[in-house]
Amino acid sequence: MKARITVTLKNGVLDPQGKAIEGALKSFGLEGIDSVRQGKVFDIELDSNDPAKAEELLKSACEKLLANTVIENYRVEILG
Amino acid sequence: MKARITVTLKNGVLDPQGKAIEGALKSFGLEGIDSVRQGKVFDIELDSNDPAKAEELLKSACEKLLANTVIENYRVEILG
Amino acid sequence: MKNAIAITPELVAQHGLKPDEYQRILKLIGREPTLTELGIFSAMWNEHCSYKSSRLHLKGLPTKAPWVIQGPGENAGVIDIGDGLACVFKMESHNHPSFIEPYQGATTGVGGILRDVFTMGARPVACLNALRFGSPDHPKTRRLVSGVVAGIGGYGNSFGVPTVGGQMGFHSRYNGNILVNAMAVGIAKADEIFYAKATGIGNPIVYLGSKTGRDGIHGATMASAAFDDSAEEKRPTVQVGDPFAEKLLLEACLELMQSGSVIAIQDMGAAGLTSSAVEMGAKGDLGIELDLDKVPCREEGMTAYEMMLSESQERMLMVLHPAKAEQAEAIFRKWGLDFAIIGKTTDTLRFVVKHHGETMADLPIKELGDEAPLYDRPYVETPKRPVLAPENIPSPVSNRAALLRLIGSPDLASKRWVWEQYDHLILGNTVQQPGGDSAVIRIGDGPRGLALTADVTPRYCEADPFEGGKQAVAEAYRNIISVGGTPRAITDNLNFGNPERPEYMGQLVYCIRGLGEACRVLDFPVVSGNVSLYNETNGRGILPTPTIGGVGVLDDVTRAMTLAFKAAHETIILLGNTKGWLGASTWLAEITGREDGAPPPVDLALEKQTGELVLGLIRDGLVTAVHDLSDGGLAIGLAEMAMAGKIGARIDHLPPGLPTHAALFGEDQGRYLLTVATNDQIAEISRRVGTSGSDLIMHILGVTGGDSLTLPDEQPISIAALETAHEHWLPSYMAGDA
Amino acid sequence: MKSAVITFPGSNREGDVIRALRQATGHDPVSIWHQDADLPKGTDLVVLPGGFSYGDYLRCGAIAARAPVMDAVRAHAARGGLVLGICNGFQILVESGLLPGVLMRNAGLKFICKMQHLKVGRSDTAFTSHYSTGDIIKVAIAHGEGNYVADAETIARLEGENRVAFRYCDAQGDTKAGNPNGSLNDIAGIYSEKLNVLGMMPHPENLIETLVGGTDGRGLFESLSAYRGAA
Ligand SMILES: Nc1ncnc2c1ncn2[C@@H]1O[C@H](COP(=O)(O)OP(=O)(O)O)[C@@H](O)[C@H]1O
Ligand SMILES: [Mg+2]
Repeated sequence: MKARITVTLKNGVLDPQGKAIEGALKSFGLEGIDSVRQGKVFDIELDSNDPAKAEELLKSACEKLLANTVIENYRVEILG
Repeated sequence: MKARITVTLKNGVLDPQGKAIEGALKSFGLEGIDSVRQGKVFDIELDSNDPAKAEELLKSACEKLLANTVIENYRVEILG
Repeated sequence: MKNAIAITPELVAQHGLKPDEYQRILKLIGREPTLTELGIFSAMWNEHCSYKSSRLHLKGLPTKAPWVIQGPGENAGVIDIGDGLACVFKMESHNHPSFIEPYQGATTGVGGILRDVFTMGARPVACLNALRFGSPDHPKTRRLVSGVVAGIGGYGNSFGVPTVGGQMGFHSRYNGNILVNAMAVGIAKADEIFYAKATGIGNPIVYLGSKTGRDGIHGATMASAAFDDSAEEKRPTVQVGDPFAEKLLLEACLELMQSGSVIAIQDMGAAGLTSSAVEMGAKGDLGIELDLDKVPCREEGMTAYEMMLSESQERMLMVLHPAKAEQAEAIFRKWGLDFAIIGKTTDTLRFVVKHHGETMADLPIKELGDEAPLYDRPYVETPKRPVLAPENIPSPVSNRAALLRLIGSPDLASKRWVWEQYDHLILGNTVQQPGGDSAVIRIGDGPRGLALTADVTPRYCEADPFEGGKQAVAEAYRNIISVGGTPRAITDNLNFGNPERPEYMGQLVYCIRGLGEACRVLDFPVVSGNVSLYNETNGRGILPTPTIGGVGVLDDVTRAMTLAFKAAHETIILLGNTKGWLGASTWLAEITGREDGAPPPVDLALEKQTGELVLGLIRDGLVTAVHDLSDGGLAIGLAEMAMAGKIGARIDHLPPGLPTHAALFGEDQGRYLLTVATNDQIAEISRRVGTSGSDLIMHILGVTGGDSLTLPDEQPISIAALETAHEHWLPSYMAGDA
Repeated sequence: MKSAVITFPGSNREGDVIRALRQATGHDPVSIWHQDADLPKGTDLVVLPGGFSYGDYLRCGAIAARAPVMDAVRAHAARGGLVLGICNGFQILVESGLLPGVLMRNAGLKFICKMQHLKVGRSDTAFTSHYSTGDIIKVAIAHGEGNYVADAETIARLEGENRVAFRYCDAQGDTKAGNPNGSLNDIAGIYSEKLNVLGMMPHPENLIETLVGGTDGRGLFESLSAYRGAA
């Protein structure tokens, strides 16, 4: 089973990385880019066959480790 | 218009961070983890209303900067 | 001006203002404040900005000396260090944010203190940090240590300033409230210091740096969010640091200052635009008018309230010479930073804030600061503890075992795991890296240098706030002396519990008295500082922790002294009086599990005589190594010198008349270990001690040599075994194995 | 020996390398701003200093590698001019394609600053003539992403062409034991094919004085100072 976790910054939280990338893209003359926000993905391969259980465990992994829930949101997708 | 770019490490490229997270997840009792690979997402807002043009623009952003194509793959999704 | 929102008692309370404080506001302005005004008052009158609980007592601290250029009251303290140069430094806490989000809390703490230093025109040359965590076995501790250390490194390393020293300790009283105190040190020309005081009427007020977002608008936001339908999810109250932006801000500010266009400058720290603008105006007896439409914003639809209270990082406010505004803007554009003229100075002594053509605030500028509440809060003195007689505390283990245990205990174990994550070498001037008594950095190409240290022993402060306060200053003094520096001035970071509880207020009051007393006697004034109150865990205050950041000057860094044993066959001398003081000692806590007893007293007059004598010995080349004694006493001091030099020692004599363990592990104050190469030099030292006219005594303990440390009547302990014990604990704890 | 040091936004060890070059050559290198399009005429050596260019956001060195001045650096290298990239400079060289491979997060996932021993790979280059092959020198490291990774083919080529400039080792010269960051083959620095471009993670510029840690880094700058053009 595969799963993907996507962790993104909450709205309104400063994203220095996104800001620097945005600036760089603009300076390369790539017109039409308004804003960039950077996040993380984790692609996970699992042995398990129980999607519900896997999802629950991955959520707890997000809470404990993968996401900094003070400033980040996360999403768990079981890709089957 | 909004778009999301996902940049992931190519197969076979060593991912120290992914490895570390893998170890940590195992220690949370998440059984049957085969592997974790970490990647990046960029959430981008664009001026344009032309999905084809936007996609082209973003592909060139990936080639020029956002992905290191020696070790990374990228995917562009136009979210509308 | 119209009040769109009724100011209810709930709203007042949510802004942290007491009913009588609100009455004071009503009296001051003669009408109900607008929401924006209420926010401004809450920011200016909170504990952090107004020092309302501590101000009265801080007045007692000595702040003057012939070398002090600027004492407390500006962004940082400034002292003259000779050669036309000044040292600018300050320490500040970021305790609560670091507990909520350790990485970002620590980074923004470091960023804030660096800004305080370069706002004054100084280029930062070093950082230090003093950290207090909960008990190692508390489930949160490991994650907090790892996040805080990574955050401090993450900011300083990228900004490009070496982090050269600090302190780190553990105690269950910090379980729910860790301490993160960061200190920054900079160098400027003594006659080119910049201040916050605005001058001239009609001069432009310029906003520089990063854009303003809704960062760190604390509990108050929740209150205001209800009135703002654009408010989205519950906003996080932590800010994110951007060391890259700050590095650019530093370079741009220093370039701008060089260009001669800056009249006044103030960084936007706590209470952001509000406190920076009010301070610039109030100090210069001028009014300030701001047009918030001009403020560069990161988010859409920000209200005046939000802009005035935002704590977005990496921002500055300046008053510029109008003729030079264009040149200034060019410098900022070059560094890719925002630059906007957002207001002007006026002759009205009013603080006026406009937004969308409406006046959102119109307040008397001087009174915002001057009329802030001032409390003489009730306090009680901590009851005196009995002095423990060493004879009554037998040792349950051998001294050899005790030494190995102590040297590997959380508080005394090597902090290499921490400082190896800090770039302590950048700038190429780190003469003594972390691991010694003080860090030593060279200034420019030398020969002048600085000795830097951060110290406090919270368990002494808990046992006796007055003596503990004295001791914190004395230890900083001693650490500077030990490397051959002349102690010059301190910055203090007073971390205490809830001042509304008389016992914690008493700790604050007596610690401050102790600090003041020590500063006076040691001629070691306070030039900057910070107070952090309401630090508590489960309703119980933290250990009282007045962290002292000490700065000393070395005329010639090539003559700096280190603690490492230098060669075999050198004589080891203990200077200072030993009574075997076990009360409140590390030995007592680690080996017997007791934390009672009165702490060791500090004889300040003797401290000064001893310090001056040691400085003379270093200056005259009579000693080869110097180390002051602190936690763990004589045995730990010897072990540290042996490990640093990879040379052993044999100790044959201890101060007489004491149980051996008390002589070895007692924490009597004012003591140094010295090594001496020749008999003539020993005779000269003995002569100087004899004629010092005080009660100072010295003991010849033994000689250096071999590859182990041998204590009286004990099997030798190999240096390798000491090192293993010393270096093992922290890395294995962090790896989750301990 | 005419040298130029490039400053990118976020560079922070440019002062350290300028000092090292000044001490070795007796004069100051020229400072170049990242937006400059050209290098001064007659430049022999271009240095990309350490730091966190653009905050090291995205990937270390990625944004700086695309700065205007990098075209001039590429042209300079193509002409056989000397290029030295230290730490972030190495990361920029790799991102700009002037050197192969990538620098990933340290295996321990932590920033490491400490004294570090290196083994000198060869002493017949413009950068190392003042060392002997196999010398063990002590310099500093200070990086979070110095874990050198390349595909097997690239590594084989680097090794086959003797292009590993420095390897991490311990005080006794044991490379495996001294590897601080997980780099493949304990690689601390590599040369370009023509040996005129050197990228290295460690900081020789911080080891030029007895007072501040030691002088083992001086050899590199003295080698460069003695360099008199491609023979
Ligand atoms: N958080 C830290 N950051 C940097 N250096 C630290 C830190 N904690 C401890 N150190 C370093 O470890 C050494 C020992 O610290 P400490 O035991 O507090 O010394 P002392 O007893 O001389 O005050 C000092 O050189 C100090 O600078
Ligand atoms: Mg000491």
